[in-house]
Amino acid sequence: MTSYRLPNRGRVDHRKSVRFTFDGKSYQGLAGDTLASALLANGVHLMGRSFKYHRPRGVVSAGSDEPNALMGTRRGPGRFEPNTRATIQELRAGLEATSQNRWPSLAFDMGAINDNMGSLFSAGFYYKTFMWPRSFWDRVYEPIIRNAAGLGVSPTESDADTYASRFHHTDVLVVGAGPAGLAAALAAGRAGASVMLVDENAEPGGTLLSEPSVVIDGKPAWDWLAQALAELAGLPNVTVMTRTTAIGYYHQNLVGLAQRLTDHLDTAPSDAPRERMWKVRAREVVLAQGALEKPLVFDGNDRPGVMLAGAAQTYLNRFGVKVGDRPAIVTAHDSAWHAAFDLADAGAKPVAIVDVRPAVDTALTDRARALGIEVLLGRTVTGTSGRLRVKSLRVNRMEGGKPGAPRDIGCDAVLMCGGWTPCLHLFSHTQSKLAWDEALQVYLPGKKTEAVQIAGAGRGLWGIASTLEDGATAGATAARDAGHDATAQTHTVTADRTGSGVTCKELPTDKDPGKAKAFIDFQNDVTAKDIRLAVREGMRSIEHVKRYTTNGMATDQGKMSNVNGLMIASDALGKAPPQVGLTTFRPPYSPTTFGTFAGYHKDATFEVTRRTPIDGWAEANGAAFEPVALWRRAWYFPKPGEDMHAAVSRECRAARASVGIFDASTLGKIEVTGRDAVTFMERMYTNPWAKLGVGRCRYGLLLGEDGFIRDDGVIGRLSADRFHVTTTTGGAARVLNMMEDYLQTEWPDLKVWLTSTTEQWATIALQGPNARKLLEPFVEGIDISAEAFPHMAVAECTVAGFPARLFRISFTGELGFEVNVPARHGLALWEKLMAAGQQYDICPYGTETMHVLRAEKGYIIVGQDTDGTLTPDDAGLTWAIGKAKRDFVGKRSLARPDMVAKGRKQLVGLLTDDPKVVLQEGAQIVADPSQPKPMTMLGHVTSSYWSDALGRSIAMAVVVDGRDRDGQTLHVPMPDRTITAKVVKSTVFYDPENTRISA
Amino acid sequence: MNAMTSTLAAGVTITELAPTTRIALRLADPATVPGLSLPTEVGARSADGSRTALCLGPDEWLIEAPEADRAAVLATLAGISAPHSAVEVSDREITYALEGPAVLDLLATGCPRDLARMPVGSGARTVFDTAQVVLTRETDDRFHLTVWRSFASHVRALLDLAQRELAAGL
Amino acid sequence: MTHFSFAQVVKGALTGQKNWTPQWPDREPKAAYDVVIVGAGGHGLGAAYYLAKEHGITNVAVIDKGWLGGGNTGRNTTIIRSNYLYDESARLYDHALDLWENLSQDLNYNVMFSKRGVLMLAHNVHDVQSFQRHVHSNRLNGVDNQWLSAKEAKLFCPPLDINPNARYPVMGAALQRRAGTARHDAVAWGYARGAAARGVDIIQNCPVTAIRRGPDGRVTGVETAKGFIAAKKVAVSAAGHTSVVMETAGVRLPLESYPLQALVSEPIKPIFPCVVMSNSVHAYISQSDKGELVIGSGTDQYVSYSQRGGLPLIEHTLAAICEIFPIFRRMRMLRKWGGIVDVTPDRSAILGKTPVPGLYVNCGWGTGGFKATPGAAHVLAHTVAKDEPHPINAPFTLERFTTGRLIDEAAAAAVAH
Amino acid sequence: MLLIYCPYCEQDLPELEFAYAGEAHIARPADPAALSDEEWRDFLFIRSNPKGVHFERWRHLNGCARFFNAARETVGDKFLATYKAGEPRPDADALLASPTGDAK
Ligand SMILES: Cc1cc2nc3c(=O)[nH]c(=O)nc-3n(C[C@H](O)[C@H](O)[C@H](O)COP(=O)(O)OP(=O)(O)OC[C@H]3O[C@@H](n4cnc5c(N)ncnc54)[C@H](O)[C@@H]3O)c2cc1C
Ligand SMILES: NC(=O)c1ccc[n+]([C@@H]2O[C@H](COP(=O)([O-])OP(=O)(O)OC[C@H]3O[C@@H](n4cnc5c(N)ncnc54)[C@H](O)[C@@H]3O)[C@@H](O)[C@H]2O)c1
Ligand SMILES: Cc1cc2nc3c(=O)[nH]c(=O)nc-3n(C[C@H](O)[C@H](O)[C@H](O)COP(=O)(O)O)c2cc1C
Ligand SMILES: [Zn+2]
Repeated sequence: MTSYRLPNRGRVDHRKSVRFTFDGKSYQGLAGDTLASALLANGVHLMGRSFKYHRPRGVVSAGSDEPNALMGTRRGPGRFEPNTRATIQELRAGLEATSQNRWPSLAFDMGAINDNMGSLFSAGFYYKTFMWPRSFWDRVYEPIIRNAAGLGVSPTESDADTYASRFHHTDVLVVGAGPAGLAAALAAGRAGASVMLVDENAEPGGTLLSEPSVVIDGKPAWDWLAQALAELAGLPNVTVMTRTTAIGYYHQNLVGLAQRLTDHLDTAPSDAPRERMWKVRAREVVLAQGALEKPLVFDGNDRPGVMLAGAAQTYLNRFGVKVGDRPAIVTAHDSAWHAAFDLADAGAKPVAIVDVRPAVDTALTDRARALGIEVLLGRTVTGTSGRLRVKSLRVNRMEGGKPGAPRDIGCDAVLMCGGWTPCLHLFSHTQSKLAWDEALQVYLPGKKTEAVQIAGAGRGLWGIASTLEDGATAGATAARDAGHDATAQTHTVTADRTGSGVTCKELPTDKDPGKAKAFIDFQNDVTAKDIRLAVREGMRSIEHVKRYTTNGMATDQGKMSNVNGLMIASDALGKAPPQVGLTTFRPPYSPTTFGTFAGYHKDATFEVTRRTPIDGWAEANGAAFEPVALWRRAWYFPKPGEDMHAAVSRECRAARASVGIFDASTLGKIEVTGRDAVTFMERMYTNPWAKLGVGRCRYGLLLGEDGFIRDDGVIGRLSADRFHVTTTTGGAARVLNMMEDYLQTEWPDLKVWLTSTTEQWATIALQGPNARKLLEPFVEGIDISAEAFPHMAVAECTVAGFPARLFRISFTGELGFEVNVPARHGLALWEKLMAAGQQYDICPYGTETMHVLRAEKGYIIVGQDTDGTLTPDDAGLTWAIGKAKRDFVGKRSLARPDMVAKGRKQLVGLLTDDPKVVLQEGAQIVADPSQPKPMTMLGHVTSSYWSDALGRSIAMAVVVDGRDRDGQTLHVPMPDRTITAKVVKSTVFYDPENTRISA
Repeated sequence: MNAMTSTLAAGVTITELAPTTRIALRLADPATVPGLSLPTEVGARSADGSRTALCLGPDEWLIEAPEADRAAVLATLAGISAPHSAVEVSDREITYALEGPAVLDLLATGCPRDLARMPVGSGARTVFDTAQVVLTRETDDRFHLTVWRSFASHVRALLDLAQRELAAGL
Repeated sequence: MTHFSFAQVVKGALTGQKNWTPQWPDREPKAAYDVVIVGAGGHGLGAAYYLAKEHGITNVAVIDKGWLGGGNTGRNTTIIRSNYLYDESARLYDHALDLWENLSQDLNYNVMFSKRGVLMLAHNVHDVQSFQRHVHSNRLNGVDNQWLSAKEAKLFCPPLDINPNARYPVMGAALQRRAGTARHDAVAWGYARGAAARGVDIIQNCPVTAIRRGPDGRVTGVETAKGFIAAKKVAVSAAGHTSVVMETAGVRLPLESYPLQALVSEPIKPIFPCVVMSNSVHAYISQSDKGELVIGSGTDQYVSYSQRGGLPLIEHTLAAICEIFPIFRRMRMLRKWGGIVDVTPDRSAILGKTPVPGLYVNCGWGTGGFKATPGAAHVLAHTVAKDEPHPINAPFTLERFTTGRLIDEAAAAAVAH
Repeated sequence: MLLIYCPYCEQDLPELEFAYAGEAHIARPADPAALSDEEWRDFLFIRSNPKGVHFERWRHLNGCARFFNAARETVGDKFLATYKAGEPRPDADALLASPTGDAK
């Protein structure tokens, strides 16, 4: 195969060749190539197939706006990704690339049959059909539509790479390292501002990389560039990052940057992340994103070999690749003329420059003629030929506003330029306004909402001189606004290429416009006639046009198609472009890997897993764990061969028979201290607190202001002005926040403070008839006999030599203690108690056993037996409300009409007629199981267990007017059978006299 | 051509510090406390010998002292006559010392604050990843990070990841 | 209106697509209407359609401040399901689901309702209890929903990671097979076309600036950018902006508006067969008929009318997606956007009469009202036509916030202990 | 991610340190029992939800832990002012008119 590489040209390393494969075939490129430039150097233009019509497509651009040259890329297991833009992907040794959306091969694709039926698949066709017969939609049509969808194929393995993220703060962030961005960074950097300069490309320079002939400050462009970069590198306050895309511009100058770290490397260092997300907060932002070149819209503008003129210039000057030997140029802007000249200088033979304008600068025409290039002004283009590569161009003279006779011009590439669009994507993310410039026929930045400057081609400037000056001014202004004394430097530029152009809709044609395939959105196969059809069908908003045709919705997000779509839509609508408007730009500027957003949040560090001080012991002793809020808690401790049921039964028996030990450290703890602590507690909780003696505990119930139960827990009074409040595990943070809210904003006069002590204490519960016997020898400083330390007592003392807060409380119905010791001693205490407990056959139990034991006693679990719709009365907790209290949080809501009405669901016990049957939690309860659906449901089972102690199943349920139904038989219809059960008013199934607890 | 000029440099050491005495002190008016100089600006820290008081909020200080001084500190605080709250939280949290030239980069992997602007000798409550932490700047390139015990292993795992990433040099 | 059919599509192909006419005419407002509907989202347009079709009321205008369907109808992740817990919700959403099933034929517009199934993942014991409660309640309410083990869930959705050691292991899932997705824009367009064909005026780019009331308190019409438009009845269905519009009629609502974000990936060949929701991990994902992964994110924490949203939420959402579907980590995000959702204190809609005679409201759908579109529109039309609620929307009153009879699906899925 | 000026810390700090806490200046009635059901509903649920200047509460949760108030414009999400709890509500029109628009 002939090589299109030009020796000694470009910035690639001609001595370092790199092997890669495309569709299994091996090729050679050079270090510094992109996948696209390397393929072009090998004469390969056909790089992809379009989305809908499967048309053969070649590369169009040299940047992130590429719609066609999308490929699957792979480097070993776990490292495949679809839709990689060949124009951005740098070559690396061994890179494997595969073409997409074709079968069986890129050159011969069965899907291309769609192309012949293209006129059936016009915009919006699927809304109009596939509706009959009705049943065919699910079984036939939709599966076909879905199968046709998509470009590349999904990865199928877990990603082998890691991702990183970083916050950063800077005075000035400059996006884009073209001449404007470089000048801005120099101005701000020299002033001493901290500067971050980023560019999406592999190297900084922007347009300068494609324009080596310009002379800046007396130096050839590339020498000037090297010098500018060296100066920036020498400034400690300046950071330059390449391969870094500013993806989104968020509130108050927060800019997200996606930095690609390893995809270009032959081998990545171990531990190096593949990509990093930077979250940069800048005082000032300078956007120097440049301008995007527009294609021209004409029949056959999508054949492989037809590409943007600026891209061809980039391939030539930056990569040393000639995109063709006999290119034809079609343009509406001066810039493409220079591309032609550069190609001619490099030895190509441009066959013609076709300009839609009737007249252009004579300097251009003179030069063209001098180079032997035919000049055709005031022409239109009406077609191309060639199946997998363009062969000729059909050009017509315009006569009286109409295309005249056609002429075919043979060529091996077509370089088109429809003018340039200032790149204002990031600016638009800030909800800043764009303003239509009538003279330039482009959108320019309008009213801004952030501390931002736009510089260079992004502001419609053309020519390196004006761009440099503009950049320097923007950089200096930004530095000054960030508090630095800055002045804009000046630059002198010679051999500058200034120019201008016109903005077009689709080019006039002499063919049936209904048949022409003049593409606007290449990837999504949107043509000019699709836009016109959408308008004909009443899509009068550009947003409707976009959604009806999918114009601009492809992976380039309209970088190439938005403005052409707008021009055609505005023509069809008979409105001026600014009356039609652009669709909204949204992040990310270029498609960005999910992993980059996820950053470190993966696997073990996906989210915090909170562990108690005793967690390690539980793990070593075979515990099964369950996640509860952010914690992991020991669920049960299976012995070899035991399932959950067997383990839980054994644990329950042990606690009831002798003594069980339980890690309760996750319970929330809040220390409420200060002169007005009692007043505060009175206002927060439903219960009365004033008369609670020091050294005593009480069950506390907390409501939301809407009257529904939010949390509960045992609260101990340590002294007149100090309470040890416990909360549910999941509720701890919420309750503390709620308390702080009331304290700080409603009652700032109260002298009370709240301190979270959840993690200060490890909490170990000992429950069972032998609990005191086990604990007593360890306790110093107090007498824990039944008389001296009764149920609901609390005291500070020493346990096993550790300072402790000892509670006599029970969530099991057994004699019980909860020992709080400073967290660092939790494990030691646990181990001592375990050792000493051997004589009582001590048994560690987990949350499941805790749940069974408490259910036997009818104690509720907030969040399981209550669900955010239950009042204290619904839950049978009226006793917990201080009758004499004038007010507490939620009290007023309890008096609302529907809170006191009949028909509320109340918590009751439920005993199945067959004691062996354990109801399913969540099962629904009805009075009449034979009624038709929808059935009238009375409530549901909230807690249900096999009770070893009772030798039968037990359950709690919320049931409409449940307490009035004491003794009633109700039904629980399951898919396979209906279970009957009796309501018992009391939920206390075990030891209702509380003899065990007060032992 | 790879223009990646940045202040990144490898090398941060992460050390878990031995327990100290920590008290969460709350009171309305710091002037009412004899024997303790309490700074009034949020983030400021004062030192009395081996005891330090870091102002975390307008009415909140974190008092730190060596283990051996625990009783003495508690006694001092018990002597405050104005309404106040002193709660020991020595065991609530774990402190890591992070030290090295790249310490700011290390912290920037999880902390959204501009820590370059944090003066040596001051501190703040902030976040690292999703965990609330207290950071103090001990020297230019040494920070102490204090985090609730159950969050510590998560924070530590992230710090270790970041440390390896810094060492990889990209 | 051109009747849509395969024959017409063929005709279009043969005639250079000359046979098509506007799907709805662009109208200037008349001086007066029997009914003005504020908000041309799916709900408002649908209500106009059903007013015309089922109640014979055709002197109707639907007025939108922007382009029709440009609100949340045009920016949602299109999850459609009806497996709600409470009877009131189940009736409403199942009514909608019944209408979804025949909507394309009814409208002669293919809205691509796709019954691909919605899988809701349980990640802890509490989720399991909660979803079982839903499954049982749904079954007795005649609403399709079933419980799957983790293995069964994986069979249904192969990309799912069911590694039991994951931070959020999949402990099972609730599957509604009848549930799925639809082509959101087509819903707005189909209703607009159907309503317009029956005489309804659709007026775009015309913000309603105030609701006017007569001396007797009754509505008299709306003030708009195009002048006053008289109306005997006014229905406000303006989603995130409802409270702003209603305030002008002196009606204050229990609503707060938040930005909610969503995103799509680059398009890929079909790999994801259903919809997956994980409330515990905050991940909502399906694959569109065009091939993108459509992913729902969360609401920002603060009240806002900017259709933007912050970066941290997207980071969290994509971390969650990658955690459950590690194969997608190398996929790329193509675009993210925001919508403004109006949220009530009990997370259920307000749909019915207001204290102002002749004024009706449909709002408070929060993050989940797309699925209700046909159902809500249908009963709203009934309410407006008859000046009394349909039995299905009767519980969704404004009064419930006074009396305490909330319909709180979120509270019912209470947080773990 | 917003940047929020904490009136207690006297610094601009990242949103990740803060928790939003709903509309400001809705004082809990001194005697709820004296309120009608409608008045109580208004306190519980009715919010102004303006498209414009919103007075709202934030808590510097991962910082000084204080609740404070803010005036924020809800279309552009720009803070116009933040002020300590208990301080009077500033005048919205004056804030909007202020030249910088981001007075602390
Ligand atoms: C990101 C995102 C994801 C979602 N995902 C889902 C999902 O998966 N499933 C689901 O069921 N729901 C989802 N929802 C919610 C769903 O989109 C909405 O509940 C639903 O679409 C609301 O429809 P609507 O017709 O009421 O409102 P909209 O479509 O918002 O219509 C309201 C219309 O009122 C107009 N309007 C407002 N003010 C005025 C005025 N003053 N004058 C005139 N016109 C006015 C607006 O311009 C708008 O067009 C999601 C929402 C968002 C934002
Ligand atoms: N072929 C031509 O003749 C031609 C074409 C274009 C520009 N120009 C000239 O060059 C000047 C342009 O200079 P300039 O500095 O304004 O633009 P530029 O195009 O030289 O530089 C813009 C840089 O910004 C980068 N960029 C864009 N978006 C980015 C993002 N989101 N994140 C990171 N990087 C991003 C691009 O990769 C590019 O390197 C014009 O004034 C014009 O005279 C000439
Ligand atoms: C289900 C769904 C799928 C979408 N698919 C795409 C897509 O493939 N490409 C695209 O650019 N946008 C897609 N969008 C996003 C829209 O382009 C747009 O962002 C969204 O409708 C919000 O409008 P706005 O961004 O113009 O404000 C999709 C939106 C939805 C709701
Ligand atoms: Zn603060």
